[in-house]
Amino acid sequence: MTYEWVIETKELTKSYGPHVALDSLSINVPKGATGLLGPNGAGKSTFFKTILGLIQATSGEGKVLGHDIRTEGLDIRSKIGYMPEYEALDNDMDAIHQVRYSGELLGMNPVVAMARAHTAMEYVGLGELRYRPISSFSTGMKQATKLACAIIHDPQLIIADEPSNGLDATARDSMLTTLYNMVHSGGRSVLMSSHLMEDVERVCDSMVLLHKGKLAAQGRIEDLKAIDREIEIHVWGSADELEQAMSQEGLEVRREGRIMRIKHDGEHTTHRILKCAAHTGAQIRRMHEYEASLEDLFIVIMERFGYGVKSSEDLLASPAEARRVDAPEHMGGSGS
Amino acid sequence: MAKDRGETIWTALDRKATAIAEFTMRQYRTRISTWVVLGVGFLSISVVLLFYIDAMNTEIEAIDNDGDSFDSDGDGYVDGQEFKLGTDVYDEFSHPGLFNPPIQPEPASMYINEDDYDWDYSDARSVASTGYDDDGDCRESQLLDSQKDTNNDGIPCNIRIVFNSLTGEYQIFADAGVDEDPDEDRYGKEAQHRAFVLAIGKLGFVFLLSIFIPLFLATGLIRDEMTSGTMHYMTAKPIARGEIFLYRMLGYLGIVWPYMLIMCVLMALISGLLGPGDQFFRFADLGVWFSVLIAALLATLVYGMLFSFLGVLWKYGIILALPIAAWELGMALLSMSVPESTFLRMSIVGWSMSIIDSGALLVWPDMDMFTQAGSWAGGSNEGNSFFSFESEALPGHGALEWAQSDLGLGMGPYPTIIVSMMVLLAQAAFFWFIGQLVFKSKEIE
Amino acid sequence: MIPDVSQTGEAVEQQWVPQPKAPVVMLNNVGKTYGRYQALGGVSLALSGGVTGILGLNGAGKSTLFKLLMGKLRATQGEVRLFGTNPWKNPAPYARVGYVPENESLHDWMTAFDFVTTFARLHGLTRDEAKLEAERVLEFVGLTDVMHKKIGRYSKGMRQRAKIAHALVNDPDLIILDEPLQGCDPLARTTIMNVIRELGRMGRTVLLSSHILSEIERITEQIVILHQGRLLAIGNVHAIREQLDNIPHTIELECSDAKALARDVLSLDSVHGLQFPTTTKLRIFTHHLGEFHKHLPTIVVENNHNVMNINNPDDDLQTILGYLTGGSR
Amino acid sequence: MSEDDVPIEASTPVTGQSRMDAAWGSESDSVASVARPSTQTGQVFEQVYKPWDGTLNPRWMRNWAIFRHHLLGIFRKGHRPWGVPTKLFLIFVFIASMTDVALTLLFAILGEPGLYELWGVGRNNLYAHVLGFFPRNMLFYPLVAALLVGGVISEDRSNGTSALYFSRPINRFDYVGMKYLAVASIQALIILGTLMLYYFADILSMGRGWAWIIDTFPMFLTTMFCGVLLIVTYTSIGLALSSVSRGKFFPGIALLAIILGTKTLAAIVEGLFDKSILYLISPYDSIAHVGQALIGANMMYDHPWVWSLVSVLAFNAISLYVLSVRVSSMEVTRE
Repeated sequence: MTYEWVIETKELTKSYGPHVALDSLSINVPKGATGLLGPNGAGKSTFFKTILGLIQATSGEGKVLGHDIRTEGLDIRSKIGYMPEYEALDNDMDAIHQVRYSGELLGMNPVVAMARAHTAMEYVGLGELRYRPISSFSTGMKQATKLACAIIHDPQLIIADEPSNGLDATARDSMLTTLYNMVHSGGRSVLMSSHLMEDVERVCDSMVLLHKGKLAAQGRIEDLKAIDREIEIHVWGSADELEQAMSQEGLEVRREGRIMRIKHDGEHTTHRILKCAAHTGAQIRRMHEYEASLEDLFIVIMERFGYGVKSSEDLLASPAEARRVDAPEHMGGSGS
Repeated sequence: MAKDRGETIWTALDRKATAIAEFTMRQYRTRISTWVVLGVGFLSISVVLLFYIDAMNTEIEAIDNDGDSFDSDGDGYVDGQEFKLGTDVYDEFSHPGLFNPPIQPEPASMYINEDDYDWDYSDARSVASTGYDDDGDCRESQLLDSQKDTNNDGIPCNIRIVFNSLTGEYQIFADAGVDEDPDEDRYGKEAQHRAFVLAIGKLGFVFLLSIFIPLFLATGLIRDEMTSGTMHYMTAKPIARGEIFLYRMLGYLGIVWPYMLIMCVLMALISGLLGPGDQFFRFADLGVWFSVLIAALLATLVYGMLFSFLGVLWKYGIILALPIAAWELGMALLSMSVPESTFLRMSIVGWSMSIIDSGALLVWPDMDMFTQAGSWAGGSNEGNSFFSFESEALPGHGALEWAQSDLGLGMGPYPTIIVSMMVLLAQAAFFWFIGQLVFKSKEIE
Repeated sequence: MIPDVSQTGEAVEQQWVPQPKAPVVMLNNVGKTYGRYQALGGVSLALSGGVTGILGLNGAGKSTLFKLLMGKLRATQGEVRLFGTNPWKNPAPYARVGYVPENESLHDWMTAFDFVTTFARLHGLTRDEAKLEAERVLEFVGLTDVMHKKIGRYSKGMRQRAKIAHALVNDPDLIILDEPLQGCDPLARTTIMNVIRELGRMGRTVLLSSHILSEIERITEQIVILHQGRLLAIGNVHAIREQLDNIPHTIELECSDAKALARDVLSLDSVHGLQFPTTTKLRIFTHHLGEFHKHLPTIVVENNHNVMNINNPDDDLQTILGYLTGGSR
Repeated sequence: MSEDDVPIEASTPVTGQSRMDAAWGSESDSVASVARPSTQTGQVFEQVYKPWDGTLNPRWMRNWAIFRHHLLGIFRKGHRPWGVPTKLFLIFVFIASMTDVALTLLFAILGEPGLYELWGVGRNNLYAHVLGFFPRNMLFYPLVAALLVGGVISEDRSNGTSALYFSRPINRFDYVGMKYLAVASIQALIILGTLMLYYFADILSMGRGWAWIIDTFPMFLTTMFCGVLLIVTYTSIGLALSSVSRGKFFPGIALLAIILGTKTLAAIVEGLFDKSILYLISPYDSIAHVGQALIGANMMYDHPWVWSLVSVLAFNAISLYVLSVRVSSMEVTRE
């Protein structure tokens, strides 16, 4: 079957009573890796379930790998591998059997399923751990097992819901590498959702941004990054003085801890920064042109939708403050 | 805002206590399973109630216990009339129609239930003589005084009752023709009513409701929170774990006790209105219902503590609870048949049931006598009746015998109630104590 | 009151008074084993004030550490002290502690407002006080508009914030956050990070664990690194890096004329190696990072070089963690 | 900073101690101590993508996999992990159900015809093997059913595995249907398996002839049928309960409460008012009544047995209806 888009929806709507989870989404997902982004509750999981044919869309239509989501749910589910968001493993089983069983559920016979389970476990990097019970696994291993379940039949399309959630650096690395390899050496398509924009940037070429069930942005990641240029510096020591000095220099500074961002202002910006640093004796550990990351993009887009990043000054001004009088000396002092 | 909180330990304690108790009650209220369990409990009791209502509205068929409604000689006069008037019962040619003036035959129905049941006094041990010959076949017959006093107690036409302190039973010696044909309907309804109150109190409230409701509601009281991980929030507050256990229990009681109260009041109202008797409402029964209520409240408390403790003890605490429930079922049956068994001291249900038995004994002090009278059934059961018919005990007697049991502690009703309540409270305290000990030493993952 | 049966020695005072000089958190040679598996072994640590990030891979013992502090677990060896009190024996110090557990389960059936109010009352507040406090903290975490909705309908970030709100309700001196940023979208994450920084600035002691290294870096530099239950490093992230000076640090500069810059830089004592990956790139090896960085801006400015980029590939948490843990899982 | 001189007591035995500064802006005096890793191991991890181009089997194979997963879990590792208490109890019940087999064999060997007649295959003994109340239907079979159904539907939601499994080409009704069959099969192994053993042990030990077999075989088949009825009814009720609840234990307890509670209730009514009609609400008694009628054992109830049959059918119909409604609206996500 030939198809232009891996996933294609038209005016896809799903509502639960008065609550609209997906609001006439028209999305085209190309081959390759695509990131699905959105704040919590944007409808990412609902979208996944709808295109898997697990829940019926209220209206609209969609096609996955050329199959209609309303009528050909079984065909779609035979051809895709879905990696759920939450824990989705039976903790009392051994990893290899869990993977094998999920292969058998696809219609593999037990022998083939076992062989493929070994391959898949090997591929996700759990080769020597495969006979261990899942309950002894760390989060990273569990995620990898879920991925192994999803890829046991070498599907055309892998749908991964938050694959890197809760993983530490190493595990995240190997998870993302695996997904990346699926796309680049396996030639498969990946649709992944994530909160960590860095992850999406690492694996995906294009992205879809959802917000409250509506499509907020869609396209190639490169194209979507068009935000003011800034220079980011990591400062150590005398940060306050440096900030002051730069402001006096006429530079626009945003500060986040020891990381500062200076608005690009002509060719000599870096030079002026360094001059201030030389002046104040601050150490600039890092200085580079700041590429707008998806995270910023995200925040910018979200701000347009009426969200704001909340800052908080009000905790101290509360009646609870009075209770702190009986705090030990070394606790009570300082503060803002 | 200078806090005037923490004035005393008790106010702070009270705040925490109500907070957790309220929290627990809300938690129960939001769960459908709570309502299902309580609803099913209500339905099951109601089903038995329906049968009770039906029984109360059905006339019990009158039986001629002494058989004097027959016309043995076929002369048109039933035996009772012939006997009363002194003609020969077996002689066709001797009947009151030959009297001058001739007496008309009376209908047979007059000689069924003709001798009402009237042992209306409470303590059989102080009064040894009772009974009244309503139909007059003893009083008015032309027998000699010595013939009227077949039980040889010097009083004609009465019933002599002897309490046998060895067997704990009553022996009944009736003069011929006294209370020989009691009113089945009257006795049966009263007996069924009492049996119903006792059975529903003991098996319905104390066994069925008080075991299954805590089994569903209390086992997970602490354990569910521990498995789901929400216990972390509570244990991270400045509150001892023993307190958490106790206050969660309070919340559980806040749901279960009002439920039991409502059920008891409902049953008391309905059975009081429908029950037999001359009054509009059987006010005296409220005493029994009160004892049922006390027993049920204490039983739910103890079982709640026990099951909750089992839940804390082991992840599969409910598996431990099942054998205990089976043991309690055995004890419940044992307590109804052998109330003085020592095994009952090691159960919860045995103590609770003795509260109800004591309550029943206080409200119905004639219980023993009443049971005995039903078994005696106008003498027909012992074969010493005038006509010696092979007959059964009165209707309702079997049910009453089944539902009623003596006090097993060898004490009077009041001491039994007090001792049982103390024991139950002590059991609850004990389970709470080891429960909180175990909870305290549990590591929460 | 409730008998504290497991107590040894003197009775626990009702009016708990923290020991004035004791550090907020103190662990002395604390170990925790589950059968043969050691979750934590011989950790000693004292903290007061400020934000501290507890770093470690999954299973390094971060949550175990927190659970020991919160009296959920009993230490198999060593002493745990919270405000000078053993938390396993006495829950009184929790009056000053806010704890945000790692697990996601919450009381889904109640509203955030009720949730926070209920748990505020466990601190001994009256109903009205608790309501006031709840409104305040919910406002603080930005849940005011949804606080009367069931928690079950919340998204992950909102749930996380509800948890934080419940922990802040007693205005604690010590706040323990176990993976607070996990599963939150960028907006929620930024908000929560602001909250944590704010608390740190107010002089509260904040302990937070995370494995998203770049985020810890944005909140604090004070870190504790745990690995396989052992305390691997503690202190300022840069200071830690500096102590590891047997490996040269690498600094990458991007400038218009690398060779010229190299000549000027060479005069610094701290430089002990140079490399030119491309003509505009200069890679400098040094043992004394601070020393070098102190002088670098002056040299650049004085000699009028045009430096576009300074990169310090070794100086981030990820590298340190990788280095300390030997790159193994 | 004024806090800098806040003393940490001298006696405080702290090795890796440090005074932590506020979040950032930390200046000069950072202290740190570092422990070295004892070993440095590297790991080279190369991923080789291995495509697979097999064909997937159709529906019946998938269903077979589900059935197999649940059934084989009783016997070996690698399939559905039934709890250890469950397995132990199954073994116990299996052995306990064979008391009559053992006694038959024993008396056949001893050659005591009188005792043998007491325990050998006969109408009442066949009935008692499957439908006797104490201990089989009070302590054994309902508990087996309760342990098996507890969590069998709800586990997928509580583990979250439903999200994984339902993303496979599986129809929900097939999935639940196969679970139903598997649970029923395990019970059949115990109840019907021991029944067959009993019957064949009798044939073998006594050297029965064809005439006897022809004589008793219809009775045996009827008993088998009654056993199936029992299993199906318990399983239907149990799975319906399992589908409406989230917990692992609720369905089991509720099943026991239904089976034993209704029986107790009916017994109260019988004791008080001498009416057996309420036994219609007790699943066990209804089945037992039908069994008594079909097998021809002593009738213990006053009402006509057809009513009990209707009651059994109603129990099954209601339970299956609830089950199918719940299955069709089953959430795929974790709760």
